[in-house]
Amino acid sequence: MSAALNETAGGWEPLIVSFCCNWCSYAGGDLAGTSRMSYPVNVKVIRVPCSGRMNPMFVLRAFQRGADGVLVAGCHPGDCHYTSGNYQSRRRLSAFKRLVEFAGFEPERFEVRWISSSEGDKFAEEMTSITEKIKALGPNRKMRDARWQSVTSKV
Amino acid sequence: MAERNVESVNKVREAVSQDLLGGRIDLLLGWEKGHYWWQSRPLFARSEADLEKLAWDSFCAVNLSRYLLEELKDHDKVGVLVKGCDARAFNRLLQDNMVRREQVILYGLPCPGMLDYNRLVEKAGGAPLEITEENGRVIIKVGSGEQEAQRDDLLLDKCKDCRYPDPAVYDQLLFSPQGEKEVTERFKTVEELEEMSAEERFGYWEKELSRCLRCYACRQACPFCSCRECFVEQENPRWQGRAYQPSENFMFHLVRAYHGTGRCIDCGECERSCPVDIPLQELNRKLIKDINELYGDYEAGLDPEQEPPLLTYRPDDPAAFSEK
Amino acid sequence: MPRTGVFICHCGTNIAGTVDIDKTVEASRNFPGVVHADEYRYLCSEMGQDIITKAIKENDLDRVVVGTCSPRMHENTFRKAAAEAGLNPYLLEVANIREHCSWVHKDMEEATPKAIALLRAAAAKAALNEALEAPRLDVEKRALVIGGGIAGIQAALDIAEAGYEVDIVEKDPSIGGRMAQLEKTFPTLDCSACILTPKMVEAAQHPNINLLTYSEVDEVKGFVGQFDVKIRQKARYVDPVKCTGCGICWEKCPSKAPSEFEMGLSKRKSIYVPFAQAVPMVPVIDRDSCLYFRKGRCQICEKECPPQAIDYEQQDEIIERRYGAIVVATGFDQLDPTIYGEYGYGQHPDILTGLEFERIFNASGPTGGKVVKLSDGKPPKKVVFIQCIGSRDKARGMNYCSKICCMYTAKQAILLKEKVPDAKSYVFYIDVRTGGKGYEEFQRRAAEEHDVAYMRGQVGKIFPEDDHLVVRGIDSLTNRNIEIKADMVVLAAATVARGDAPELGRLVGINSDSYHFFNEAHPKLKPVETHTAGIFIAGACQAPKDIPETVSQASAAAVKAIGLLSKEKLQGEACTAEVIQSDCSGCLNCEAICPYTAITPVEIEERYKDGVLKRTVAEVNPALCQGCGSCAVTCRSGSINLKGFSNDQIMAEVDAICLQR
Amino acid sequence: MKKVIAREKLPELWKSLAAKGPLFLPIQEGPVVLFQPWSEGAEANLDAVNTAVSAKDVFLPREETYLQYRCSGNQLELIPVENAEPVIAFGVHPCDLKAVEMLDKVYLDQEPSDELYRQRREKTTVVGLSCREPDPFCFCNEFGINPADAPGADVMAHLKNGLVLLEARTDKGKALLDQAGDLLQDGSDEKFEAAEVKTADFGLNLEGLPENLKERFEDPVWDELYKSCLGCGVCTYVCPTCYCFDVEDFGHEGEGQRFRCWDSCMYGHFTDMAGGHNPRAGRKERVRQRFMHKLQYYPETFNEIACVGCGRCLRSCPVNLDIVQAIKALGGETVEQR
Repeated sequence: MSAALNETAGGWEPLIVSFCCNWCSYAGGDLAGTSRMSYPVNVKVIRVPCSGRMNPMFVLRAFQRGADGVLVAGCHPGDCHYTSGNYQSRRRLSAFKRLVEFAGFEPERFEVRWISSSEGDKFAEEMTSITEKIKALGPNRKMRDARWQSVTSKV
Repeated sequence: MAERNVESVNKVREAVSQDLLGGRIDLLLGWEKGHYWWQSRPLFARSEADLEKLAWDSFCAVNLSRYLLEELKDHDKVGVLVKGCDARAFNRLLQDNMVRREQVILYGLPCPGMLDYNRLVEKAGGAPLEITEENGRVIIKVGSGEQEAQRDDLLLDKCKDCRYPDPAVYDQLLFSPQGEKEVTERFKTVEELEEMSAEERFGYWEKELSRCLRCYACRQACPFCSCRECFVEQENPRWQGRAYQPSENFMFHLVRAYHGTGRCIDCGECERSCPVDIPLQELNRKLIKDINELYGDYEAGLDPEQEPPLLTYRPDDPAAFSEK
Repeated sequence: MPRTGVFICHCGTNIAGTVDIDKTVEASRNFPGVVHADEYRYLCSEMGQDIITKAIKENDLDRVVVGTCSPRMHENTFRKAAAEAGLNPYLLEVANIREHCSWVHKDMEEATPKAIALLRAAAAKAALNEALEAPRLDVEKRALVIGGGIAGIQAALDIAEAGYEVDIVEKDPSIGGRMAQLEKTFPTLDCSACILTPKMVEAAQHPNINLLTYSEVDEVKGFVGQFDVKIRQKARYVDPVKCTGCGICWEKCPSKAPSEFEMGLSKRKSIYVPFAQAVPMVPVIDRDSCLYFRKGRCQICEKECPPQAIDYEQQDEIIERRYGAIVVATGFDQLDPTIYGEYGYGQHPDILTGLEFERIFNASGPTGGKVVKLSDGKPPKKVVFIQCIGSRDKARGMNYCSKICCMYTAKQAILLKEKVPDAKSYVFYIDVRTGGKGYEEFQRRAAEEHDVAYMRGQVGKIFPEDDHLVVRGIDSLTNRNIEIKADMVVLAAATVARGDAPELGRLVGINSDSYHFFNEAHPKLKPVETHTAGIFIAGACQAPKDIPETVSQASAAAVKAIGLLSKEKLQGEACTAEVIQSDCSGCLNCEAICPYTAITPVEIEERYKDGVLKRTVAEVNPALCQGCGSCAVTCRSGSINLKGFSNDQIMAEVDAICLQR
Repeated sequence: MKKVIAREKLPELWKSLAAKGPLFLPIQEGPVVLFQPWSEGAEANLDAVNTAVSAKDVFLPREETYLQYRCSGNQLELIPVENAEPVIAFGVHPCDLKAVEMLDKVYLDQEPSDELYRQRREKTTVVGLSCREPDPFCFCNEFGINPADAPGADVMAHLKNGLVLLEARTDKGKALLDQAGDLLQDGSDEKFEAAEVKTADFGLNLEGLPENLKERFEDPVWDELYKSCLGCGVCTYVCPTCYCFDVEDFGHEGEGQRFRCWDSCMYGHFTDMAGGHNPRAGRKERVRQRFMHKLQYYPETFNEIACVGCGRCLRSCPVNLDIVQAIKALGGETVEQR
C-alpha cells in the first residue's frame, strides 16, 4: 500500500472524470474530436442523458475512487433537450458544489460548465483548463478511499 | 415552576382528553416523564389512565411528528402535541405525502425552548435536584444550595437559534404564541467555517465525522428522512459502504445533508440524537444558508404550499459556478 | 457473470493511428465478464457488422461492447447488428475511442490507456445492461402549424394535401405574415400579394385546414404522436359566423390606433382587419383603443353591423386538441434601430427601416403607393440605403448576416427608380451578398441599369440640415469621407427572432441559439427537425431566410410531419424511468420535476401485519417518459431509476474509469 | 506489584506506553470522551464516568479486515491479514471489563472460538480503573458489579489525590508496569481502600427475570414497549455487551478485501434474507429481539443477564427508551392492553 497517488513512471498525473449530457456537451466533445482539437488525456468522459441525470453521489463516488477533479457539463440554460433538466441541475449542483466546498474540497475539484454541441472549442478549453487547475492543486486526498487506491496501480 | 407546570399540563390534558375520550382521535402522541424529572419520552396515549402520565415541561425535546409515519398505519385519526419545530416537521411530512392532514389533529404548543440537562449540571456545579422557572430565569436547586441562571443560557443547542417557536400549523393552539424570534447566530458557526481554508475545513470535518458510529440516529430522528429505503442500505448500487473509513463517513454525511436541501426544517433533532455529538446541524444550515442566498428565502416546513427550492427553478437562476 | 464480447474498430487509421489496437484487445480480455475480444478495420461496414453478429452466435455472447466512434454516430448501426444476431439491441454499449480519444490525443502511449479505460467502463456498464423494449405509441393523425405566414401556409397546404388535418394557429387577426406586407419580391419583381393571396385563400378553403387566427398556443404537453395542446382563441368581439366582412363597422368606427400592419406609419380603426386581403375577412376589436371598452360608450359598430355580429361579451376561448406533429413557423421581427443612435431613427420621419419603406411602395400603404417623403409628401430625389443595421455587428453581439437585406435593398432601389425616375440611390454596404438563383444578376441590374451607387463603407452620422438629411460616412475602399445630402434614409435593420421566441420555445419544448432563433436538430442533416421528436421548424424562426428558402423549408417540414403522421405506430423511448414501488415512499417529488408529466401517483396495496395497507406510490408512463433521468436524481431513495443509465450502471462506469489511470 | 505516579506525570507515561504499540485511553474528542488510541497531543480524560462508546472497540473493533484477495487471470490469491499487535487498554471501568468477559463467553468459550477476537484479547493488557463518582445513569450495582474494582484487569488503577495508584494483578500487568520503568514509583505503602460507590437505584428486580421471560415472547407488553423506538442503532453501538457484526467485501475484480464491522439488530436489514424474507420486519420484532437477547437468550446460555449497568443506553437513546424501562415493563408492570 504505497502512499503515492496516481503515480506513474512519469510522475503524478491527475484523473478527471467528466459527466457530459448526451445532447450538448457530449456532442461538443464529439465536435472537438471531429475538429481534431486536443485536450489532456487525463479527462475521461461518462455520458449521461442530461445534466439533470447528475446525481451528486456520482461525484462523491468519483472522489472516493480516486478522481482528482470532476466536471459536469450540460446544455446551456434554455437549451436543454428535456426542457428543464439543466435548470434543475443548476440548483442541485450549485447547492452541492457549495456543500462539498464547505466540507473542505477546493472549489476547482468540482465544477459545472455549460457546453453546447457546437462548442467543440469550449469543450477542449474547459477540459484543458480543469486539468491545469487540478495539476496545480495536486492530488486529491479528500474522501479518497485508501483501500481502492492500494489496488489501482496493479490493474 | 412546579405549580405552573401542573397548570399547563392540566390545560394540555384537558384539551386532548376531550378529543381522545370523545373518540375524535384514536391515539394521542405526547410526552411522559422518563426515569428522572429532566427526561421525557414519547407517550402513546389511548386511555384516561395513559393521559395521567402526560407531561409538558421544559424537557420535551423529542419530536413526535415522526411517529405519525407508523401510527397512521394503525390508527385512523391521531392527535399530536406539536412545538414549533414539531409542527414544521409535520408540514415537511405533509409535503412529502407521508401524512394526510385530515388524519391528524395538531395541538399547538408555543415553545419557550427546551432545557439541556448538561447545562444545568454545568451551571449548578453538580447534579440538580429540582428547578424553578420564573420570568426567563431558572433557579436550580443542588445539594449545597441554589443557583440562578438565565433560561436562555440553559437551552438545548437546537433551541438556541429557533426562529419559529410557535407552531406553523395546528388545529388548536393551547397557549399564547411566543412570537417570531430574532435570531442572530443561526449561521454563525457556518460562517466561521466558511472563513477557514479548504484544508482547515476538511480537517475539521474529518475529525468531527471520524466519531460517526453509523448508528443513523440522525436519520431516524429526522423529519426529512422519510424514505422507506435509505440510500445507505441499498444494494444496487452500493452507494454507502459499511466500513468506518473517512471516505465512507463523508459519503454518508454529505449525502444525508444534501438530501435535506430545501427540506431541512432546522429542528436540530439529528444533532440532539447523535451519541457522539457531531455538529450535523452545521451541514444542514450551510445548505439552508446557500439556498436562501441563491434562490431566495425559504424556510422549510413553514408553508406546505410553497414549492421546495429543488423542485422548481427560474430560467434566470444564479449558479454557484461560472456560466460563461 | 455476463458473457461479453468486445470489438474494437481501427476506423482505418482514425483510431488505429493513435490507439494501439492490439493492446486494447489484450486488455479487454481481462475485463470481468469478457469472453471474446476482436478487432476490425471498419466495424461499421457490412463485413464489420458480420464479425459482430457471427461472434455473438458462436460465442453465445449476451453483452457486446464496441470501441468505435461516438455512440451519437453509429450506436444504432451496431445495435441493429446485435439485434440481427438475436441479441436485444440495448445489451450493446459503445466506447467512444475516436472522437473522445484518438482524435483528441496524439500520443499513442497516452491514448491507448485512455481507450482501455473507456472500454473498461463500457464493459462494466454493459454487464449491468438489461434487455429493453421501446414502447409502441399511437399517432394522432393531425398536425398543428404555429404561425400563419408563408411558411405556415405552405406547410399546412402540403400536409393537408397529403390527406391529414391541419390547424394553423396565427396570433394576428389574419394569416399572411410578413410576406403580406411586401410590395414586390426579388428577383422577379412579381407582386407579393398576387402570389400570396391565392395561397391564403386556398388554405382558408381547404377542407383539411382549420384556421385559428387571433389565437395563441398556451400549453403543449405530451410527446411525439400525441401532443396535447391548449390554444387560446382570443376574443374578437365579432361573431365570425355572422360576419360578412362588409366593412361597415370599420368604416363607421370613430377611434383609431397605429396600424401594426403598416409598421405604425398610418392608423387603423379600433375595429379592423389588418389589411384589405385579410383572411379571414372578419374584423377584431382592439380593446385598448376602442371607446366602448375604454369608456363604456360608442357601440357604433354594434349599431351599424347589418348581421349583428358584434359581441362585446365574447370571451377568450381555450381549445384543447391533440396533434401528432407540430410545425413551428413563427417568422421574424425587424430590429428596432433606435438602439443605434447615430442613425437618428425615430427622430426624423424620413429615416425609415426597410420594411417601412416597403409599405411606402404599396398601393394600399400609408401613402397610397406614392413614393413620397413622410415629412413633406414630396418624392425623394436622393435616397441613401444603409446595410447591416444590427447585422454582422460583433460589437453589439449580433454576429450573423440577416441574409435578405442586400437583395431587398437592390429591389427597393429599382422600384424607386421606376416610381421616381429622377431619383438617385446610394447604398452603403459591408459586402454585397447575392447568393441565389438570379440574385447576382438582379443586383448588378440595380447597380448598372438603375443608377444605384454602391459604396463600400460605413455611415457614422445622420442628421437633419435644412430640408435634407446629411449622411456622413467613409468609403472604406478609398478611405475618403463622404457626405450626402439625402431626402430619405432607409436602414436595412436586422432580421431578428420574434420577441416571444424564447417563451414559445419553452412552451413547445424546443431550444434556440443565442439570438433566439430556434435550433434545428442538425445543421446539415436535420435542418427542419428539432431535438424534440415530432416538432419541426420552418422559415425565418430558424434563421433569416428569403421566400423561396422559406417555402422549400416549409415543404420539407411538411414532408417530415407527413412521414410521421403516416405511421400506424411510433417507436417510443426505450430508456425510460422505472419505479421500484416497494421502495417508493410516495413523496412524489419526481412528479413535481418531471417535464413530461410522465409520473403520476397510483395507489397500491401492501401486506401489513395481518391485513392490507393501501398507499400511494409513483408510476411512470413509459410512453410519456423521454428518459432525462432527472426524477432518478430527485429520488433520494433511488426508488426511481432510469433504464439504460441506471444508478448502478453509472456507478460501475465511475468505478471502472477510476481503476484505470 | 504496586506502583504510583503523579497525575501530572501521566502524559509521560502515555508516551512511554504508546511507544510499544497502541495505547487505548478515554480521550476527550471535542464534546465527548471516547476510548481511542492515544497519540501525542491527545487529551486523556480519566475523570470521565464513562466513554460515550464502550471499550469493546479494543477487542471487537468496529471494523476489522481479515482477508485480502488478489486476482490475475484465473489465479486467485488469498492474503491473510495480520491484525493483532500488543495493545494496552488503559482506564477500563469495571462495568466495561465485566462486559468484555461476557464477550469472551461468546467468542472464546465456545468451539470454535473466534480467532480474530482471541488474538486481540490475548495481546491486550487491560488496566482497569475504579469509579469514584457515578452519574445518574450508572446502575452497575444492580448487577453485582463493584465500581471500585475490576477483577479481570491485568492492572487495577485508582485515582487518589493527584496520584494514580497502579496494582499489577497478572504477569501481563507486571510486564506493563515494568515497561514504564522509572516513571513509576513504588507504591507498596499506598493503601487501595475501595470507597463504596453507590449507583442509581431504579428499583429493579432481576431475580428470575430470564426464566420468567421464556413464556413472554408473545406478551402484549411488546406491543407498547417498542413504539417509541426510532429504529436507530445507538443502543447497540454504545452497548458494551452487544457483539453482532456484518461481513462486507470491498474491492473489484483485481483486488479487494473482506472485513467485518459492527451491525445492529435494530436495523431492518439485519435479518434480510437472500430470498427477500425478513423474519424481523418490524420495529416491534427488533426491539423484542434486543431486549430478549439481553434478558433471556444470553442468560439461558451463559447464566447471566447481558447487561452491566453502564448506563450508556440511558444516556444516549434519543427518545429515552432503554433497558431499565424494558426491565421495568417486563418485571411485572405489564402495560395496559389496547
